[in-house]
Amino acid sequence: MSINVSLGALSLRNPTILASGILGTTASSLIRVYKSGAGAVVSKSISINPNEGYKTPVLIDLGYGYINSMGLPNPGLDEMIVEFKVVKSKKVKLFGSIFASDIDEFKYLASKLTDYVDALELNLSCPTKMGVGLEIGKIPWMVEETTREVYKKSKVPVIVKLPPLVTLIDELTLAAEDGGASAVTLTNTAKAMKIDVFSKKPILQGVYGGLSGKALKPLSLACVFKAYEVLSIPIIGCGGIYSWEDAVEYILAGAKAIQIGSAIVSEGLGIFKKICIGIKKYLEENNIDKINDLVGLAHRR
Amino acid sequence: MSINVSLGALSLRNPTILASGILGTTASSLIRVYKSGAGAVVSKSISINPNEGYKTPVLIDLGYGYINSMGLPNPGLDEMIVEFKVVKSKKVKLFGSIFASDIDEFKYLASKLTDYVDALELNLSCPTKMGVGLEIGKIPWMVEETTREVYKKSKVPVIVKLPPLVTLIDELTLAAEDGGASAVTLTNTAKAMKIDVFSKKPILQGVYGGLSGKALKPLSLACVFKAYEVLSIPIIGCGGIYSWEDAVEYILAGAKAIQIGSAIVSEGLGIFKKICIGIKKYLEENNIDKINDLVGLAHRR
Amino acid sequence: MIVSQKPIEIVNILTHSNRIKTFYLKLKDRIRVAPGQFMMVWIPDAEEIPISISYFNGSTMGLTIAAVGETTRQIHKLKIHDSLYVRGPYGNGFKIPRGINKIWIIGGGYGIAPLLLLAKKASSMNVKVISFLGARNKDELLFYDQFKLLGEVFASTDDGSEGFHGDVTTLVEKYLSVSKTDLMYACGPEDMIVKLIKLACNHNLNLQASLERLIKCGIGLCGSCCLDPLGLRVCRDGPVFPLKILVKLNELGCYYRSPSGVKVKLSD
Amino acid sequence: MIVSQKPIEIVNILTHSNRIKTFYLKLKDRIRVAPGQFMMVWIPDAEEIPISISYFNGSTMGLTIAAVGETTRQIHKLKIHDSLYVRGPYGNGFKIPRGINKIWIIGGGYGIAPLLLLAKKASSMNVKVISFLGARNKDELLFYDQFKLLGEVFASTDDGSEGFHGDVTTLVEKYLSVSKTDLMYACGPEDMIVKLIKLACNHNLNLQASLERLIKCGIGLCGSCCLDPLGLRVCRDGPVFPLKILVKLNELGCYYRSPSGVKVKLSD
Ligand SMILES: Cc1cc2nc3c(=O)[nH]c(=O)nc-3n(C[C@H](O)[C@H](O)[C@H](O)COP(=O)(O)OP(=O)(O)OC[C@H]3O[C@@H](n4cnc5c(N)ncnc54)[C@H](O)[C@@H]3O)c2cc1C
Ligand SMILES: Cc1cc2nc3c(=O)[nH]c(=O)nc-3n(C[C@H](O)[C@H](O)[C@H](O)COP(=O)(O)OP(=O)(O)OC[C@H]3O[C@@H](n4cnc5c(N)ncnc54)[C@H](O)[C@@H]3O)c2cc1C
Ligand SMILES: Cc1cc2nc3c(=O)[nH]c(=O)nc-3n(C[C@H](O)[C@H](O)[C@H](O)COP(=O)(O)O)c2cc1C
Ligand SMILES: Cc1cc2nc3c(=O)[nH]c(=O)nc-3n(C[C@H](O)[C@H](O)[C@H](O)COP(=O)(O)O)c2cc1C
Ligand code: FES
Ligand code: FES
Repeated sequence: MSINVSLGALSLRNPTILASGILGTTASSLIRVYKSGAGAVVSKSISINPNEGYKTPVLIDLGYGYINSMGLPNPGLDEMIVEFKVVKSKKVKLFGSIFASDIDEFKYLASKLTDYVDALELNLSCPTKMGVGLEIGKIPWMVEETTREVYKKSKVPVIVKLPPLVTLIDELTLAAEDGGASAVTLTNTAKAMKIDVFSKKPILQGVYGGLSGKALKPLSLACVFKAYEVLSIPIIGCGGIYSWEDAVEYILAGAKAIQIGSAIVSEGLGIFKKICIGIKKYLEENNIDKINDLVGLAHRR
Repeated sequence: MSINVSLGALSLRNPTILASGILGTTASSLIRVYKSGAGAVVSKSISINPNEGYKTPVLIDLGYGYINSMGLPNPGLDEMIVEFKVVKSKKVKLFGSIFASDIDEFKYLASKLTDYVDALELNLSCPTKMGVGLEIGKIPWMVEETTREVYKKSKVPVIVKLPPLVTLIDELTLAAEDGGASAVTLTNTAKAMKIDVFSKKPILQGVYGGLSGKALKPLSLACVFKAYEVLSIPIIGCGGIYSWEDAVEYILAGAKAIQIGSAIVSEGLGIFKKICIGIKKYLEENNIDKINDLVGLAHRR
Repeated sequence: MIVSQKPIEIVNILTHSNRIKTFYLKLKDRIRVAPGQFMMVWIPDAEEIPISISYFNGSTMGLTIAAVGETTRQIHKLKIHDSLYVRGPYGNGFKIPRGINKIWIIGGGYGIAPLLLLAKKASSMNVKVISFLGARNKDELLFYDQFKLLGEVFASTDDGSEGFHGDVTTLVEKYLSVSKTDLMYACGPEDMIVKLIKLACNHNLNLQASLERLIKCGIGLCGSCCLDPLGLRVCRDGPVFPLKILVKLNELGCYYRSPSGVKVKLSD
Repeated sequence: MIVSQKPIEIVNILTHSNRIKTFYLKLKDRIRVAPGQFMMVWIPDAEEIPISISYFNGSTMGLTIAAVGETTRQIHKLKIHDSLYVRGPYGNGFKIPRGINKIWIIGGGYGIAPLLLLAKKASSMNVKVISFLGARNKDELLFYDQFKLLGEVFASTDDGSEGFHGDVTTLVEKYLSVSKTDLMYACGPEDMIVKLIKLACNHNLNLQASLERLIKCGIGLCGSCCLDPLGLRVCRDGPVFPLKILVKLNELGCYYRSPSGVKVKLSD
């Protein structure tokens, strides 16, 4: 029973992937997560120049999920390349996530990073920064154009990460496909907020944050299910995956691989291995040979 | 200390309202909820003809919210008018919620119901039925046109209920305002789903359902906050309100009144009174005279 | 409380008749059950339906199900080691007030099933239990022997195959001429309940009765099980109601609501 | 565990010096605290920062805070009955292995504060505690008298106003020529920790030390507190690390990461 999967030209030892922005700024952290069992790791989203992100508080724990407004902190392209070289020297399957405020920046980032990563993930869906995330990711033609320009500059597969806009997700994912994406990651966090009734102010300095974790799962899963009906390229599911059951739900909905973020808090870094074991057992019990045969089964009528 | 509020021409004895579809098909149930303390009650969404809705299971309890696919069951216009007459005979503040598959139907419903209700609420946001909810509510011009036509037929204020599409909510609410809405209700449930890994099928017969309760709150609150920055008409907050703190968060974000649905399960029908008491105490402790002075305070910088 | 639909293994099946079976489930979650509460029961490709709990010992739960339609017939096809999806328990359950010495338990059809847990509880509280069980035939006098272990039992069958040949309410009425009780508990067809309400009023007896209406959500949210004229919910405020409420429920015996909410007349 | 930012009333404030205060909070939630764990502390319009727990009795929590920058200065302006927003406790805390008889506790500056809980716990386990406390001046020898009640205390101050005039590590080094210990526990400035690691290696002693790095999320999610070359998180895998880990942390004493993740050299 093997649980390796291929996403187009990319092949992974297993379908569990560390989601972007989770423990992903330093080489040592990315290597640690890969060693703990992930099939691949995605870096923190990178910009050309260093970015401090928002001031704390940047995280609200709701008990059933998190709202974060990290604001995409990262040390910038040059420093990240230094880290990536270390990561690649350890034969880690690495996706480089990038964000930018215009297409030229995206092109520049792609052309610089393409030599150091196994795939590029375009973050077109960050709900906290103006003009660099959702502002692109909610408009199909912008998704398509951005994807296409990055695709032209990239020697490695391009993955497009989109927001959990269930009602628009078919158009958005088709736009990514048309632009040349090898896969889509569904989804990033949902735009959300919380207000402190005592000070009468939003808690997060950036006002809005991104909802992740358990609360996000029903939305992201619906996105995967809906996108699977129109797409030809593979889908990577992401949002509130805490257990093998959650992972299998995404696979049945149409995902070929899955990303894990928030669950690391409660489940620890052992989650990658635990989910792989659970999926293996499930495949065995259901007499299914490989993950591929499970993908999208929930669409049968 | 009074906590009555006015939504344009409508005045309510308090800002708590029973959300549509919650216990709202029969006169006796609506009267009971009003007597238990709600400032107003919204009926189940009504169509011209009787509608059975989806077969069970129609509800998934996530522990931190619900996914429902009732599918808008209702006994149809004529039967509902019979019930509404009973409700109005008890001097209950009643909003009639309506849904339809085209503008002519909406116009017909509005013209027939306008004599029996204190306001009409247009449900342009049901995530489970094709062609009657989200399909309109995600497109600004359709929201505007539908609102305008209903507005023309209605003698009572028209409230437009929209989906939790945070990224589009400013355009959608402005469209409702331009169409003649007296208020907007933000928000309905979010399109969501769950798959049973054992049978490998979506649990809900309608595949998709609507996410409500705690998990919805961060999204709905962000909608209210964002819409408040562009709107002139009042906002009614809705989504995951379980306590007076939740209610105050919505008011600080910009809501003048709030609707309660899912919380009835865990908090019981006493929730309307409990929230009113909490808001009163909060106003006192903060030396604020009336709810109006609290509306939108979280926008101060 | 099991909040969400999840499959639970069937460890035993008791076949009472060709129409009624009891399914025993082994629960992993620790839950508490009051007599009269119900579970929402589902299997994929069928509907989710309310079924009262007829047995519970802390880890094994019994659900006694009459095959009356599509879903219940599907469930009847299940074998040991298959699974039922359940969530619950929901509803309020029967109450045994302090100071009660003697109760009558009146069950009709599969309505007998949930009363067994009640009889056991009353018995354990040293309350004297007299049971009146009515069914189509001897086989459907559910848990007949178990009721006998807990006190005196009077049976009635439609076909006369056991006990009184006729209606269980007639049996109760007859017995009323020789004895009295502190409190009657009833579960069964609506016309039986309606007759018992009248009987209780006429003889100045107290009564708790379990009612049925269309249950969709099971948790008091959707309103499909509301009763006129008080707007009470069978799934949440019930299924068990005391006499002082029962007498006010003017829709009882007259009509119920269809899945759309349209009133449907009860022909009788 | 208090999961989300929420205001907790300050019931007492202890002013140690013009730079350091201890704030006592009355908690309503029941939580458990291990010595060495920290809270994320916030007040509106300022930042949320990690602060170790210096006192805990089940319902009252003490947080000892040095005013070193914008947020800590804001917090210092608070009065009794004002509130601090806290979430936590987070991190792993110090471990007292079985069979340990004698420990040395070495604190520098506000790093003394979290060690008081540790000294109390060790003492209650009949472990002999010897404390080495270093501070700028006598006033900042935090909880000096309380440490004395728990065992022998050696003090050092930068200005010589109490005890040894100089560095606390020098004090420890001197004492090492006359005595030994099973285990050293340390909290304080990074250069102090680095010196103690060397000392521990040279004298074949064991050591647990609490480290500081930029904490943003506090729960092991964002990666801003990761240490090279193992990718360990101060907020989750730490803040306390054992010697066998400490010796591998080649960034210690050399650099830390800025809010963007850029390496910043530690000049020393
Ligand atoms: C609180 C409560 C407890 C119950 N306990 C038991 C029990 O212990 N054992 C048992 O055999 N039956 C019990 N029932 C009845 C049982 O739920 C119905 O027999 C079952 O739903 C019929 O499903 P079906 O698809 O097989 O039949 P259908 O073909 O759907 O219908 C057969 C009959 O059942 C009624 N019914 C259908 N669906 C529902 C529903 N969701 N809620 C209520 N009535 C419905 C219909 O109106 C019809 O009269 C209980 C009902 C309620 C409300
Ligand atoms: C696990 C841990 C426990 C701590 N316990 C205590 C304690 O018990 N008492 C105490 O007084 N201080 C403690 N600190 C240090 C305290 O968090 C910083 O002094 C505080 O964050 C400074 O905030 P500021 O805005 O006042 O200063 P700033 O002006 O922001 O900075 C002053 C200094 O603090 C550092 N700093 C700023 N923000 C953080 C942050 N989020 N995490 C780590 N360092 C930061 C800066 O790099 C700078 O060197 C602890 C730190 C950590 C990591
Ligand atoms: C603290 C934090 C930081 C994140 N940073 C990024 C980021 O830099 N780039 C990105 O594409 N997504 C980022 N995300 C989104 C995650 O990659 C993921 O899409 C989302 O959290 C949903 O998955 P989860 O529910 O498993 O956490 C971040 C999420 C969190 C919680
Ligand atoms: C069981 C159920 C039925 C609902 N039916 C309707 C409906 O008929 N019309 C409508 O506009 N909204 C309907 N809703 C949405 C609610 O009115 C409300 O907008 C939503 O549940 C969010 O609020 P809550 O989190 O307080 O439940 C329904 C929600 C639930 C849970
Ligand atoms: S079944 Fe939904 S309220 Fe009773
Ligand atoms: S502060 Fe976020 S991982 Fe440690």
